[in-house]
Amino acid sequence: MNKLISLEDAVNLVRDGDTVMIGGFLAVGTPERLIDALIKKGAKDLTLICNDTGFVDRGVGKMVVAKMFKKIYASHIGTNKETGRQMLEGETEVVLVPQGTLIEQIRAGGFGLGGVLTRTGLGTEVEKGKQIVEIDGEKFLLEKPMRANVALLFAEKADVKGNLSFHGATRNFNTYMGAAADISIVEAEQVVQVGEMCPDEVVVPGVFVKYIVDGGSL
Amino acid sequence: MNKLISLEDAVNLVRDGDTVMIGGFLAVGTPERLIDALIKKGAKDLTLICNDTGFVDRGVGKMVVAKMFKKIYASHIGTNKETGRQMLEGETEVVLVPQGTLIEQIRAGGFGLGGVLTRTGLGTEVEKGKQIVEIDGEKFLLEKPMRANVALLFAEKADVKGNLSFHGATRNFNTYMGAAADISIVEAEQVVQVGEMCPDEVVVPGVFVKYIVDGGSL
Amino acid sequence: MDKQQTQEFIARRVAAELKDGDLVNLGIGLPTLVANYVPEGKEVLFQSENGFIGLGPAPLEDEIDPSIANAGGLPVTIVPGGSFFDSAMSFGIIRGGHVDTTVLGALQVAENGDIANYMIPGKMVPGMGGAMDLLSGAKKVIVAMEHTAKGNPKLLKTCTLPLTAVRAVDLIVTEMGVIEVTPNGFMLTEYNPEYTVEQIQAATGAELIISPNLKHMQ
Amino acid sequence: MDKQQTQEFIARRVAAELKDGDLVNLGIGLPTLVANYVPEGKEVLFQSENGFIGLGPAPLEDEIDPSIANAGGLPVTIVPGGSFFDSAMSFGIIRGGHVDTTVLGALQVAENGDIANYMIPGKMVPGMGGAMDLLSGAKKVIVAMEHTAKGNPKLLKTCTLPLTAVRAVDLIVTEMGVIEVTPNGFMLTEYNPEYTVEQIQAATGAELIISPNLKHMQ
Repeated sequence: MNKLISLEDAVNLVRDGDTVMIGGFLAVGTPERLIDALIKKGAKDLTLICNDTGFVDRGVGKMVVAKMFKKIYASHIGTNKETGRQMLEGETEVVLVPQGTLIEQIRAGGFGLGGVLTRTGLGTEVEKGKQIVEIDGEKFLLEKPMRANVALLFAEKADVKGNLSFHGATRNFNTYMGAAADISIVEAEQVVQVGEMCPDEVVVPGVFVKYIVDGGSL
Repeated sequence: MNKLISLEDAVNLVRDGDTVMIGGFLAVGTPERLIDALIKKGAKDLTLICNDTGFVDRGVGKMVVAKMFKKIYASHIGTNKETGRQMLEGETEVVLVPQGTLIEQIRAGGFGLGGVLTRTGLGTEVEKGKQIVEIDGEKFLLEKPMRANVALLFAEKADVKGNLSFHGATRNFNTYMGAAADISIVEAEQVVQVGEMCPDEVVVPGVFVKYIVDGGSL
Repeated sequence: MDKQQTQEFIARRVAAELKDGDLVNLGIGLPTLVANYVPEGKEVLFQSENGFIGLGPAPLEDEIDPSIANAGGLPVTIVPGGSFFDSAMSFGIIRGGHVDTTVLGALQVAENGDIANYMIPGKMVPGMGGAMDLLSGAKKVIVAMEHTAKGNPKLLKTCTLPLTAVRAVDLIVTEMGVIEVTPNGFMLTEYNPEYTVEQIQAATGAELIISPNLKHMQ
Repeated sequence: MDKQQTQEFIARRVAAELKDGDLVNLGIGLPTLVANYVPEGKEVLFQSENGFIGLGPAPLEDEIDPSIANAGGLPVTIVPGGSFFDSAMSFGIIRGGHVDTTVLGALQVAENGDIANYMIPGKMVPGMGGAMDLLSGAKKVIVAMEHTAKGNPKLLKTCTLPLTAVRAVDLIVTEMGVIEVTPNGFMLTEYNPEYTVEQIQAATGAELIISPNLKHMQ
């Protein structure tokens, strides 16, 4: 099972209307080559799940500028004025989610949990329309699991079985999105052969990675 | 902030009646030296939270033989006949918890979540007396967060700031118990100075570790 | 067939169910033998729920690493391409539906897929370990067991022992045959020609639907 | 004081609140300046919620590592003894109460501790990022801000803007004084002698309780 595929084959797995999770935090740890190729290929009416919408010229923000999203779930859109414009003018629906809630919702989606019980957002606009569960007299907001059709992820290093390791602050949402998506595609800076990655060093086991694009070969 | 303490000072932090979490899975990744010292010091009426009760002569099982527990939460006690005997004869209360639920309850306790929503245990004895939450028409069992007064943990390597790394299958419950305990004490096979552990290599950040016992120096 | 031959016969037939690329979790006892019969050319990865993917064979005496043990506490090895992780990740893999197949033993299986395999009231209770999680989370659940216990049927209309999970079992492989759990009950799809269908029905505590494509069990 | 001096004055006073060994998370803008004024001899670790502990100063131009950025996306460094992790761990640290102090800006703070700092209806909405999680999870919440906005009070009886969190703020530091949020409302504990208490009250939209130990702000 060699999981390596070409950039072109990778982005052809994204179909119009899909929900896509994309790793990265303000374009750090974002799969830029996958994003560029997906913009080139074109895809529309996507729903995005991502920490933020990056910048107009960097990260997932380039896809916002290309008007590929009909709906966006993110914790922060302030660094990309185009997202704000599309939101205010009703072109794109934007759902703002607290960052810690968002990552737990993705983990819950990937790990088979029924939801996330959190204090975050209680008493704010975030709780509107959501179930509140009382546990031993304390109230918690129930946030539902999130899943996607495709996850586009970044890693510093992958072996051909899809085991991943990271450098610096690039892990962010990349570690759990693969578990929560039907198809996960990782753009790795470096791809090594089986046995060349120490099992102690693996941060994300290959079971969560379906395809790998070798960023170093591009 | 140097977190190194002696074995003796470490076990003196455990008081009669405390709830203690202890890392390890069938005595792999168990802090054996902390356990031996705690048995020597003596402590009674403890409540144990641990994956299993090890063996009569290895791991946390030695504490079962020393009759230190009034109550035990574990997923498996079959490898330690003394636990079964104490349970059947009413000497010790044993609560059996599905393994995946147990680790999530500990994580929830350490990460400020209100509980765990899971399918595991539905329709079995495990669900008795517990709240069931319906989410989009599907039922989930609500399992409550777990916390402890003290966590006794194992790591392969620690720096003096408490950052931890592991080898092999020793991570098991050691990675989250520190977050869920008021006081966490790690027995590390090897202790290194600040800056000698690469930040990418850290599995458990030092914020979850209050004290370190240098196993290599004992 | 003596007991060992019976177990090998069952394990071999279970192994034929595994598909190339599958992630598989084997319970202790008979299911462990399945690893010995993975057909040539199929690449199957085994998960050890105590914390790794890539469970390999037992090490030579002088190659034992005490940090690498299976979920039964016995020394094992990890294959190239494997990865170590903690219990939260391990059970995220299990509960999130990322294990393709789990093979477990059973005390009783009901015709609706209910399974009892962790306790007999009044007897020593080993605990459910990870079984409840595996049963609720794995994509496919195969029960590998002898058809009867001391002559008494283990395939029943309803379980009389405390359940480990509800409607969880997909397939049962015994020394007598292969039985699918269908919406209408047990369906015998293959039988061991050492027995007649009548003998198999007589050893079963619920009505067997005979598959129109009934075959000899290999 | 000009704007820069005002901000430095506030940041310096906030820094005096930090204790040796604290883990601290600083919001963007003014709060970021607090890192410059940690008193000699106190060891304070800063968390960057995008994925590490040990946030260090900006790198020299030729030392920039694009994988190491702060939560605002700017290049930074990691100090020796730091660690990288993913967003789930980062917000586990935050929501589990492991951050001793968070310092955030605000648009409005109410006398019961309610805070509004993430949106003005009808304007560009940047999103809450990690603010709601920090407010619900950090042990101590300090608001660092200018006392008024264009002459209008920001300390109010009740917030009029959408809340970021309910009853979350512990302490407010402005260029005019230090205000504790008590069960009875705002208590002025220190004041900047450039202002009279009457002037501070006039710039505040709720009644100030004057501490019996009222001191000059340093």
